[in-house]
Formats: sequence, C-alpha cells, structure tokens
Amino acid sequence: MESMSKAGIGRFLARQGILIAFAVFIIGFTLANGRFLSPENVMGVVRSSAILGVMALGVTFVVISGNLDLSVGSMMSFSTIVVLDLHDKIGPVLAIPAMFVMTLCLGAFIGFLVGYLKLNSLIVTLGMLSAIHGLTLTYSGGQNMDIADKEGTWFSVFGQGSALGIPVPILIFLLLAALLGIVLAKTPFGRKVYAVGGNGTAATFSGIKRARIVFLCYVMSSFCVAVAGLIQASRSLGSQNTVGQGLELDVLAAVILGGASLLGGSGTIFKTVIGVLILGFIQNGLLLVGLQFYVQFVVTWAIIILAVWLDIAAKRGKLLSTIA
Amino acid sequence: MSDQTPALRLEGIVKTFPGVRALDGVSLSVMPGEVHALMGENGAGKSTLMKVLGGIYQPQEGRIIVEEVPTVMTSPLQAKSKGIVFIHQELSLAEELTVAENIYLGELPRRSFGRVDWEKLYTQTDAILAKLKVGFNAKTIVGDLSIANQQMVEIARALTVDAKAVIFDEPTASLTDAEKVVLFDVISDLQRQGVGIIYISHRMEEIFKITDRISVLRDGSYRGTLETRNTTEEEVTQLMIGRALDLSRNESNHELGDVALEVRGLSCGHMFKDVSFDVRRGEVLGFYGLVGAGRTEIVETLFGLREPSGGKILLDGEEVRISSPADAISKGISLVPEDRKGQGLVLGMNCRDNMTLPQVGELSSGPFVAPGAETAIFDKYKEKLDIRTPGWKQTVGNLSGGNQQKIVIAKWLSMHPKVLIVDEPTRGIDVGSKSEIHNLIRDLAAQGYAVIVVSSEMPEVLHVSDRIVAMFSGRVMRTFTSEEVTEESLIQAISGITATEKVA
Amino acid sequence: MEAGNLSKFLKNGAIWGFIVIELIFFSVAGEFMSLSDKAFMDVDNMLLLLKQSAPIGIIAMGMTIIMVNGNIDLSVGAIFALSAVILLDSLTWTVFAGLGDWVIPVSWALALLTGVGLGAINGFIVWKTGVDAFIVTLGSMLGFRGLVFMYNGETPTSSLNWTLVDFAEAQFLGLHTATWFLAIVTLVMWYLMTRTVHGRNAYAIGDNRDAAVNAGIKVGPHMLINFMIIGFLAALSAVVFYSESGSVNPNDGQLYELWVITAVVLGGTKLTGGAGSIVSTLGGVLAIQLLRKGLGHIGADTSTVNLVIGLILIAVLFLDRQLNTKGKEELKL
Amino acid sequence: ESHSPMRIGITQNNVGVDSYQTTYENAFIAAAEANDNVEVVVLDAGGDVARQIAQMEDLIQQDVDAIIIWPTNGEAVIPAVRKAHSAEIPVIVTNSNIAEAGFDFVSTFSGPDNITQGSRSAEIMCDRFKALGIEDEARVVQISGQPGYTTAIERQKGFDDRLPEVCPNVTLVETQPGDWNREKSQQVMEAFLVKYDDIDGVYAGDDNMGVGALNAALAADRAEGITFVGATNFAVGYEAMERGEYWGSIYQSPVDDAEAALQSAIDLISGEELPFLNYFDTPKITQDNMTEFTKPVF
Ligand SMILES: Nc1ncnc2c1ncn2[C@@H]1O[C@H](COP(=O)(O)OP(=O)(O)OP(=O)(O)O)[C@@H](O)[C@H]1O
Ligand SMILES: Nc1ncnc2c1ncn2[C@@H]1O[C@H](COP(=O)(O)OP(=O)(O)OP(=O)(O)O)[C@@H](O)[C@H]1O
Ligand SMILES: O[C@@H]1[C@@H](O)[C@H](O)OC[C@H]1O
Ligand SMILES: [Mg+2]
Ligand SMILES: [Mg+2]
Repeated sequence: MESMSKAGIGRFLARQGILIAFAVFIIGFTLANGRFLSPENVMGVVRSSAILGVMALGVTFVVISGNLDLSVGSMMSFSTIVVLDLHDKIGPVLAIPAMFVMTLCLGAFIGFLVGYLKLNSLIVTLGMLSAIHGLTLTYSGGQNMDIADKEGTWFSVFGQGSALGIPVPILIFLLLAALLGIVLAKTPFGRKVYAVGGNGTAATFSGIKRARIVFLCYVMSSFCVAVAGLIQASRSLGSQNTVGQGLELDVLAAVILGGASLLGGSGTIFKTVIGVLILGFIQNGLLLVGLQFYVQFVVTWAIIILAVWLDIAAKRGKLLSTIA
Repeated sequence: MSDQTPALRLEGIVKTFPGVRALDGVSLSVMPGEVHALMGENGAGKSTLMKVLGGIYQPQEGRIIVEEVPTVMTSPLQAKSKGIVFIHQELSLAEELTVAENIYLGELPRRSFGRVDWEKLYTQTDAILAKLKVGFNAKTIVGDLSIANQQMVEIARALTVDAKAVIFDEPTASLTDAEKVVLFDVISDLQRQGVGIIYISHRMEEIFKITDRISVLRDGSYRGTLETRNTTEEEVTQLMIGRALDLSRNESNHELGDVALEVRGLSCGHMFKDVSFDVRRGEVLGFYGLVGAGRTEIVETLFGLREPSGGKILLDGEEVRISSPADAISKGISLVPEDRKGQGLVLGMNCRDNMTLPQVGELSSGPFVAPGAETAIFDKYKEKLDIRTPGWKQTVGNLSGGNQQKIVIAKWLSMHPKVLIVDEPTRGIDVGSKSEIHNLIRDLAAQGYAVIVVSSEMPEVLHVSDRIVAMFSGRVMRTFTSEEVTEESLIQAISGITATEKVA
Repeated sequence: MEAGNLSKFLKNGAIWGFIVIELIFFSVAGEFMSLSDKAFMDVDNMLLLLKQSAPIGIIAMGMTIIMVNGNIDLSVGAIFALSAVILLDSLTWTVFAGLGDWVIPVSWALALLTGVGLGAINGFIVWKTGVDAFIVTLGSMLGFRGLVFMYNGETPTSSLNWTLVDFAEAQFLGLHTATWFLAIVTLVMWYLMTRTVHGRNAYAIGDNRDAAVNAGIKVGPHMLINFMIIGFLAALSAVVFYSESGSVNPNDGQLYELWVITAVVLGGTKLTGGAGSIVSTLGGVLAIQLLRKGLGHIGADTSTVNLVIGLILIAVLFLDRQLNTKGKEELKL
Repeated sequence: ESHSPMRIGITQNNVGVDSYQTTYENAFIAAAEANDNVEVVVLDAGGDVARQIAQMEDLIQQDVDAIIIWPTNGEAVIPAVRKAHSAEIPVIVTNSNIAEAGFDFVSTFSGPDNITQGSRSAEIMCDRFKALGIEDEARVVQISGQPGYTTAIERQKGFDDRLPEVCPNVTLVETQPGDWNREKSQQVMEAFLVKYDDIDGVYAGDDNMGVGALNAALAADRAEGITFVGATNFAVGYEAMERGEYWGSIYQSPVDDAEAALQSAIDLISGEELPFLNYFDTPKITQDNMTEFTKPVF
C-alpha cells in the first residue's frame, strides 16, 4: 500500500514537476505582495507575456525539430518597424499582409539554409540576428517608427483591444497556442517534427522529407514572429528599432523551461506556455517585490535552475543527478 | 568443476522498471575458465541481468558475489575494477576517436602530468589487433569502420585488462563468419587463462560450439542450467519458449509472377559496379557477401539514398529514377535498414508511433492523425511478431534489442510494399521469432510481394531465398538458384575465387 | 594515410581559406575605399589584429573544450565582467596597501580565482543537478551579471594603474602582451586537448556519453574541471584586457558568449560535442576579428556592418560544407 | 602636417541602440559630406569597450588627423586615448565625457551635460507639482536608462540630487531600469501601477522610456493624474506633449551634438584653441514652452 501510493505520488510529480515549481513561485510571490494575484495584475502579466509567448510557440517547433532560432528577436523588430511604417503609407489593411509576407520570406530564407542546405542552425540564425538588424536599420534609417494618427486607427485592436473582457493579445496567444498545440500533437506534420528532431536519419529512412519539415518549422516560427510584431506594433503604435532585441534568449529560456530538449525530439506547446508564464510571472513578481534589478537577476537565476531541476528530479525520482 | 570456487555468482536478482519486472529473482554462477551461455527470448532479461552485473543498473534485491566476496556494483568503473569486462550488445564507442583510444577508453596509459602515453597505447593496441587479425590499425578513426569492424573494436576491449569475467552480449550479431572464427579463438584463449565467460547469443550453432553450460531465462525468471554436452537444441528451445519449434521451411508452391524490380548495370562510385539482377513477384532474392561487399550500398541506392553513377532501375518494366526514400516508398519500395538505432528508430518515441511513422500521413483522417488505426496496426504486429512491451506507449529505447528490431520490421511489413528489402533482418532476434520472421518473409512472397533479403548469415540466406546473389567487392559474382547452391560454392563466390577462375 | 592527411587538412582548412579571402578582399577594397594610405596588410596592422583577437580568443579556447565535452557556457561574458571587477577593485584594497606594485600579481590571482570559482559553480550545478548546461549557464549569465551590479551598483569599477597599463601595452619580440597570452593559452589548450588523458576523455564524453560512462570515465569531475578551465580563461581574458583599460562597466562582456561560440563553431567544433580543434578555433576567432577590422577599414556604416557580418557568417558555413561533402557517393540524408 | 582633405575618425558608443545615436551618425556623415575639405571614417563600438579600444588603435594605425570618441566607458578608454595622444593625434570626446584622469590626453569635450539634464528634469517635475499644489505629498517613480551607461548614471544622479533640494517633501518611491527601451519601460510601469495606488510623477531617463510608461498608464486609465517628465526629447515625446499627455523633457539635438563634435575636430586640426569643456545647451521643454522648439526629427 505504502509503496503504491508513494509510487503514485512519484509518478504524478514526474508528470507535473514544472507545474508544481510554477505553483510554488506563485505562492511565494503572493505572500510577498498581496496584489500579485489580483485579476488586473494577472491579466497584465499574461498580456505582456503574450508577445514573448507567441514567439515561443514557433520556436517550440524549431527546437523540437532539433534546431535553434536566435533570430526571432531581431526579426520581431523588423516586423514591427515594417508594419508601422506601411500603416501610414498603404493603410493597415494592406500593411498587415505585406508585413507577414516579408517576415515569412525571412523565415523561408532561414528554413532554406538550415533545412535544404543543412547549415548549422545556431550560426545561421545568429548570422540572421545580425543581418536582420542591419536590414531594419537600413529600412528605417535607424529612426523610431510611429503611426501619425494614433487615435484614429483601428490597428490598435490587436494590442490594446479586448473581447469578452479579455485583452486581444491574450486571446491571440491562447488561440494560436491551441491551434499550434493541435498541429503539433494531432497532425502528421507534428509527428514528423518530433521524428526529425528525435532522429533525423531514421526520419529520412521513413520517407519523411526532413528538409521540408525543418523548412516549415522556420516558416512557422517566422509566422509567429509576425504575429508578435503585429501585437507589439499595435500595442504601442510606435516602436524603436531594437524592440525585440535580446528576446531570443528569453524565448529560448521559456521553451527550455517548459521542458523541450535542445537536442530535439521533445517538448510540447502546453509546456512552453507554462514556461512563458513562469518567466512572465517571475519578472513581474520580482518587480512587485521591488528588489533592485540586479537582485532580481540573481533570483531569476536561482528560480530558473530550481524549476528545471525540480522538473527533471521528479522525472528521475531522485534529487541528485546520476552523472558519475 | 563443482569443487572449484565460482568466479562469479548472482543470487536472487530482482530488477523492475516502471510497468516491467525485467528480472524476477535470477541466480547464476560462472566458473573460472567456463564459457557460460545465457539464453532466452527477446526481452527475457539477459541484457538487464548483465547490466546489473556490470554496475550499470542497481538491482532492487539480490547479491553479486565475486570470488566468494559479496560485492555491490555501484558503477561500471567499479565493476571494471573488480575484473568484470562488459562487451555491450549495442555498440558503445566514441566514433570520432581512434581505435586505440576506444579500446582503452577510460584507462588510457598515462605519463607524468596526465599525459597520454601514445607509444604504449599504440603498441599495446597493435598487439591486440594482431591477435584479432583485423584489417585496420590502432590509429584508424572508429567512425570510418564498418559496423562489423566496430564490433571487433568492442571485442578488443576484453583483452586489455586482467579480467576475472568477461560478458559478451550478442557479440556476433553483426559479424561475418571469418570474424566469428577470430572471436571464438579469443574466447578460448581467455578460457585457457581461467577467465569466466558469459556468452549471450541467439545462435544455437555457436552456443553448442563454444559453451560449457547454458542457463535459460524466460520472462525475467531463471529456468534452469543445462550442460551443453548433454543437451540438445530442442531441449534448450523448449526451456526458452515453452514449446518445441517448427523449423521447416514454409514451402508454399506458389507461381512466380512478373519481374517486379530489375536492375541493369547499376554502379555507384567505387562502392559497387555493374550490378544486374531481377526479382519477381512471389520471389525471395537473397544477397550474400562479406563485409564491405557493397550489398547495403545497393539497397540504399534502390531506396533513393544514394545517387547511382550509372545503370538503370526498372520497376514493373518501366525505368524509374528514385530520388529519395519518400519517392521510393511512394513507388512501393520498403527498406528495413541494417542499423536499427541509427536508421531504423526514433529512440525517444513510443513503439506505436515508430511503427507507423512512414504511413502517418496516409493513416490520417482529415488533417489529424488517426490513433485508432495506428494502434490497430501496432496490436496486429505486436501479436504477429510477438513483440514484448508493456504497451504501445512504451518508449522504444526501453525495449530489448530484439524487440526493437521487431518494431523496425513491423514498420515496413505494415506498409505492404511491392518490393520489400530487408538488410540483416534478424540481427539480435531470438530463435523463435527468427523462424517466425522467416516464415513471414516466405508468406509475403507467397502473397505476391517481391522480397530482397540481405544477410551475412549463411543459414538464413539459404533458408529463405529462392535465388541468391553472391557479391564480392562491389560486384555480382554469381546468382544461384536454391537448387544449385551449396555452402561451398557460395563461400567460393563471395571470396572472389570465381572471379579469378572466370578470368583464367 | 597521406591522402587522409590532405583531406583532413582541407576539411579543417575551410576557415583558413576564408581568412585568406578576407585578407585579399580587404587589401584590394582598402585601396579604393579606405581613407588611410596604409595597406590593410601592413605588419603593424596584422600585429594589432592578433592583439585585438585576444579577449574573445582566450575565452574561445575554453569554449572549445567545453563544447567538445558536450556542454556549452553562456555565462562567460558575466564571468569576464565579475573577474574584472575583482581585479580592478582589489588593486585598491587597503589590506594590500603595503604591497606597492606587488599588489598586481595578488589582484591577478584573485581575479583568476574568481573565474575558477564561478566556473566551478556552473560545473558543480551541471554535475549534481543534471540540468542541461545550456539552462544552467543561461541562468548564471543573468545571476553572475547580477553579482557584478551588486558589487558596485551601476557605476564602473576603475583603477588605472599605469605600471599595469605599460606592461599590457608592451611589445616583446614584436608581439603585444595580449598576443603572448593568446598564444600561450592556445598552445597549452592545444596540448591539453590533444596530448593529455583529460583532453582525450573530454572528446570521448562529448562523442558518446554512455560509452564513456560504461568505460568508467567519471563524467562529472571532467565537466567540473572543464567549467573551471573556461572560468579561468574568461578571467584571464579579463585580466589581460583590463590591465590595459583599467575600468570595467557592469555591462561589459555582454554578448561575448555569442561571439565566442560563433568563433568556435566557425572553427568546426560540433555543437553536439565530440569533435573540434583548438587550432581551428583560433582560425574562427581571427576570421571574425578580421571581418570587423576589415569592414572598419573600408568604412562600412553600422547597418551595413550588421548585414554583412551576418551574411558572411552564413557564407563561411556554406563554404565549409561544400568543402566537406564527400561528393555524390555520400548518403543523401 | 596639413593634409587636404582632413581625415577624421569617429568611434561611436552604440549606434543601433536608439534613434538618437543613428541620427547622430547620419548627421555626422552629412556634415562631413557637406565639407569638401573633410573625409571621415565612422565606426560603431556596439557598446563594447574592447571593440572601441580596438577601433581607437585602428584609427591611430590609419594615421588620421583627429579622432572623435563617444566613450562606451569614460575610464576604460583612457589608455587608448593616451596612445592617440602619444601618436600626436588630437582626440575630441563627444556626448559623454571621459574621466578626469584622461583629461591630459584629450583636446576638448563637446556634448551635453547629463548631470545638469537630470537636475533640470527634477526642476521641471517640481515646478509642475507646485503648480498643481501637490509639492508636499507627491510621490515619484523613476525609470532609468540602461544600467552601466554613463548617460544613464549621470542623469539619475542629477535627478536624485536635485529633487530633494527643490521639492524636499516629494518622495522618490522606487527606481528601476528601462534599458532605453519603450517596451521594457512599459512593463516596469505596469508593475509600478499595480504596486502603488498613488503615483504623481514619473521621471524617465529618456522620452522613449517616458512614452512607454505613459502607454502603460493610459492602458490602466491612470495617466490623467500623473506628470511625465523625460529627457532627450524624441519625436514621440514631443507629440505626446502636444496631446497634453506628457509634461516635459530636455531638448537635445543629436544633429547639434554631431555637428559640434565635427566642428571641434576641424577647428583643432586647423590649429584653433578651443575651451576644454564645450557643453552645448540642452534647455527645458514643457507643454508651456514647446512652441519655441521644432519637433525633433528622430
Ligand atoms: N530502461 C528500461 N526501461 C524500461 N524497461 C526496460 C528498460 N530496459 C529493459 N527494459 C525491459 O526489460 C525487459 C528485459 O530486457 P532485456 O534488454 O534485458 O532483454 P534481453 O533478454 O537482453 O533481450 P534481447 O535478446 O532482445 O536483447 C524487456 O521487457 C525490456 O523492455
Ligand atoms: N576494405 C574496406 N575496409 C574497411 N571498410 C570498408 C571496406 N570496404 C567497405 N568498407 C566499409 O564497410 C562498410 C560496409 O560496407 P557495405 O555496407 O558495402 O558492406 P555490406 O556488404 O553491406 O556488409 P555489411 O552491411 O554486412 O557490413 C561501408 O561503410 C564501407 O564504407
Ligand atoms: O537619449 C539618450 C541619449 O541622450 C544618450 O546620449 O544616448 C542614449 C539615448 O537613449
Ligand atoms: Mg539484450
Ligand atoms: Mg550491410
């Protein structure tokens, strides 16, 4: 009996390790600041996590397929700047699809390099991080991009609107998460993504067109970036060239925090969403507690490692690793 | 023998994994200078028992006693220090390193300041390699070797230390006959030095040739030990699978159909040249040859994995270009690859999804995968091939070697291809399942499929094939019909002797 | 055997070929586009190139063994900064007031110790928790940076010691002090990785961790030592650089991890571990530094520099792959 | 040694970081192109001291006639500046100054006085509180620039020191960095709004961040009661002032900044004597006097 229930708890923990870590932090922050769990704050955190979150959804595909994408931050800056610029030039109705096309082209280019030419994804996307930044600076002349008539445009709906009492960014994030979650878990394409990341050679031997799958993952990722750029642009109706700078590491951290392995072949959309929320709530929680920003750095360090440690310790049923 | 102290004793070993009781109170003792066979069906627990002995797994219950001293094996390192050497079933090599570094992995000879003593390393290695009569040297990079040669590197490790006991876990699964002879010499050398040897294999003829006693496991429990001299294959099989085995060939007298696949003058760089053959519907065509003869490269070319440099391929009489495995599959060709871990399976994925991977798109209903249909396929082949796993959700990497191989075979059988190619299909498969797979291959032919079987096991090719293509050094030496083939003529053909005769 | 060596050279040679292309390109382009009369390949300029490669280069040598070992270290930039803070701050500690210029070796030692200690923290966590090195060091990249800020707030930590500056700026046999350090580190690390048991085991662990474990190699301590090595080298890089510049901003070293990794991967080290070489890493470092220097030489503006650097990284990778494919005979995977 | 044309090299701090620095770069190049007698090489250190020092060495190696430096770190570049000095190349420091230890090796500084800017922002804030009659109870939060940036440190210092002098009863509740980034600043402000029910003023280290904070307050419907004061008046800040949502800032033109630096270099090469500290004025701008200023182009 005893060993049964022990095993039961063990197995439960093994599945929910990251959720439990999440719960622990929430409780901790709530004790530290009563407003942490207020509806406005929760809503606020989820809303501002939505941008990071949307990008993380796409990167989850890329990571599961066994690759990295460090270009998403700089690509997001590009999308934001482009859509804001075109908004005034050709109007939002055309600006949005135009921006999506341009962003998807960037994604397709990366997908071509990594998928078909089989170039190392870390360097390719690091190179693209820099190249796209250069592109954005050239496009904008390095200037801030702002919509002239901020009051009069319906464009603000994506970032500032709300429907059914829920902010639109959250709706977009959740809908996209549900959609991509289904694609990943329930479609042949999703299955192939896992196979390609788990063992690319075996996937090829199974008749899976590995290059195409990798290509599509990057296109998917750039699509998510475009959505994130849209929300970002709409949220502030103006932007700096550097708006997405540095987000690539946060995005990656969220995906990994959710339990995807950098080696590929594992991870889920649901877990990525948890990873995103953990990061968002940590950042917000620490701000609310009002620690110096550098103390926040140190605490974030501890939390990230603890969360992942708890997650994998639960899976292996032991606190310490088995590494000799 | 019985009044000697055993080199090694295992008592009441219990080891469980989630949902699996892999070992259920197993005991075993090995005498110095004895070759002790460990037999059992795929998934019976042989490798797990050895991993317990080798310090890789910790058992829940039971004791390990080395020369009458109870010992807790906490790590491979410790097992090694107790004189236990483990030659793994799955290759355990660092491919980017040299042969010498691999053989002495973990115990490179040192000079002062932690430097490697290269001279000593290479001379010692070369001495070992000389004993093994292999065609590569100490400085060869392991990744450049064929699987068979990599297996020889693995075996060479047994000769580096003063071992009390050496465990060979299916060492011959990817060796050809010549290498097997060398291995058996090595084993008898060790035996003479008083080393206790545990030898795991599914090949009866080997077991009866080299072992002294045979212990049998079934479903994780110990079934008994037999003196090799005083027992028979039937008795062992009976103990292993609980019934007698029907080894007769499934001779359905079906008509051969049209030529399904025809290959004319096919070449690929220096790997094979001017290869021609054909396979009819209803026919099993065997390919036999030495390591490096180019058989695998031929079938890889047929499967769209290599670009031929000349010649043509005809399917149903029409010339085709096969650009990729996806293309091959759509044209009705399937390939069971020779390297199950590297090419056959996504180890982190579950059994069912691995099995249905090539057809996941076809099985889908609307935009979604169809778990029901997939599970049905899984259940069917689990039954048909007797795959031992707690359920379809089990991660393939957790299956025993033989059961993994069965998943790979099922994966391609379930595609119902026009031309089925199997490369070393029964590597690591137990006797019972092996004859089951051979019967399946014959059945498929009877149903009108064209089948190509590449194998390095002569009994296997002889048993399943209607005709046999003998290859030597990238060329077809001769094609035999099952009536005309003899073991001698086949060996001659694959050694290139026919070639010189023809020239002369 | 000889054919093998040649093909091996060609394999590892891609990066050197690229360096030659860079040199030719910038020399020619410089004739038209540079406002300087001096040639790009002027000896002094090339000596400077070596010196300027030192900060990234010294760390890259450590990253090579870390990556060969199958790990990664994203915290090197923060270790670099924190060691620099200790170096410069300790120069002024009153306890050492009596030492005169002898405080210099003491401060160096303290800084190096800091690096080793931080590396040990990373290594220890990776070893004992089993959390992937990527996550652990992504975390400590933030955490160590936090410590830098905690130490001295937002303000730079400074201590301009002219004896130190003169030493750092000196040239011996034509080479700058920093270049000597880079050269020695390269040599020592090359020796470590190709000639010692520890180095060879690092390859084995990165190549096939299970095989290494089965062979009784102690994976944990090896990783710990390698993290200590890279910590040491990040600190050494700081020691060499800040001896000359005398002041560290709490932000310094940011993005170093990315440039270091880029250099290492350009040199051909596998991200998955098991393969890589110190000499090729040196090639990767020089190639990147040359690119920056060359673009400056021909006066490219910021957006062009970003664009070009990015695309060229990709081009090098492409070139490298073209040189490395065995041709048509290879399996099409 | 009179070359013609004069060859001037500049190494900037971090051009990509915001439109101030890009506008500076563009203005600098434009000014040089307008002058036939000048050729320039423009380098960007990307915020990295090591890269900046390397660029100094390269410029010395190229034997330019003058070097302009926008220091990434006012102390770390001193030895590099000394090298230029020994090579007899005059050095002009621009935008943010180097530390005193380096003054010996520098010919002149040209740029804004960031400490004064900080104090002026404090004064703008205080004056506004007085006008609103809340100078005895007002509570202020601060969003500072990127940690470690000289400009950020100096503006914060100026503000922190001056505010209690002019408005002793105003409380500065909390300071968090916004990294010169509108979005980051918006998040920081969102947290402030949750945490504090009563916020009367926000001081941001530049207008990009100020507008980010404003956006957060607008979204939470709390912008009405808050006085926003920034620095470096960007076009976004100017527009927000026009709309009446943003109170004031410091007017600072990157074009003036760049032109002043270039002119100083030209003057030096031509042998003119220049005052050592060449601050250009950065006046206060508020809703009240903004019509006196043209809208910033950046
Ligand atoms: N790590 C593991 N996790 C879960 N189950 C495992 C694990 N390792 C082995 N098993 C299970 O334990 C049982 C025994 O496996 P083992 O590998 O010992 O079989 P074996 O006798 O060596 O078979 P084969 O002849 O196929 O190699 C199998 O059912 C296998 O699926
Ligand atoms: N002379 C040789 N020495 C060493 N390796 C060789 C030699 N010839 C071929 N090889 C390598 O051996 C491997 C096996 O060759 P190949 O696949 O052609 O043999 P095979 O006939 O399929 O035999 P098997 O698959 O049973 O090893 C190939 O990777 C090939 O590169
Ligand atoms: O506004 C700031 C500007 O004044 C400073 O000089 O550089 C950073 C900018 O964001
Ligand atoms: Mg086994
Ligand atoms: Mg083969």
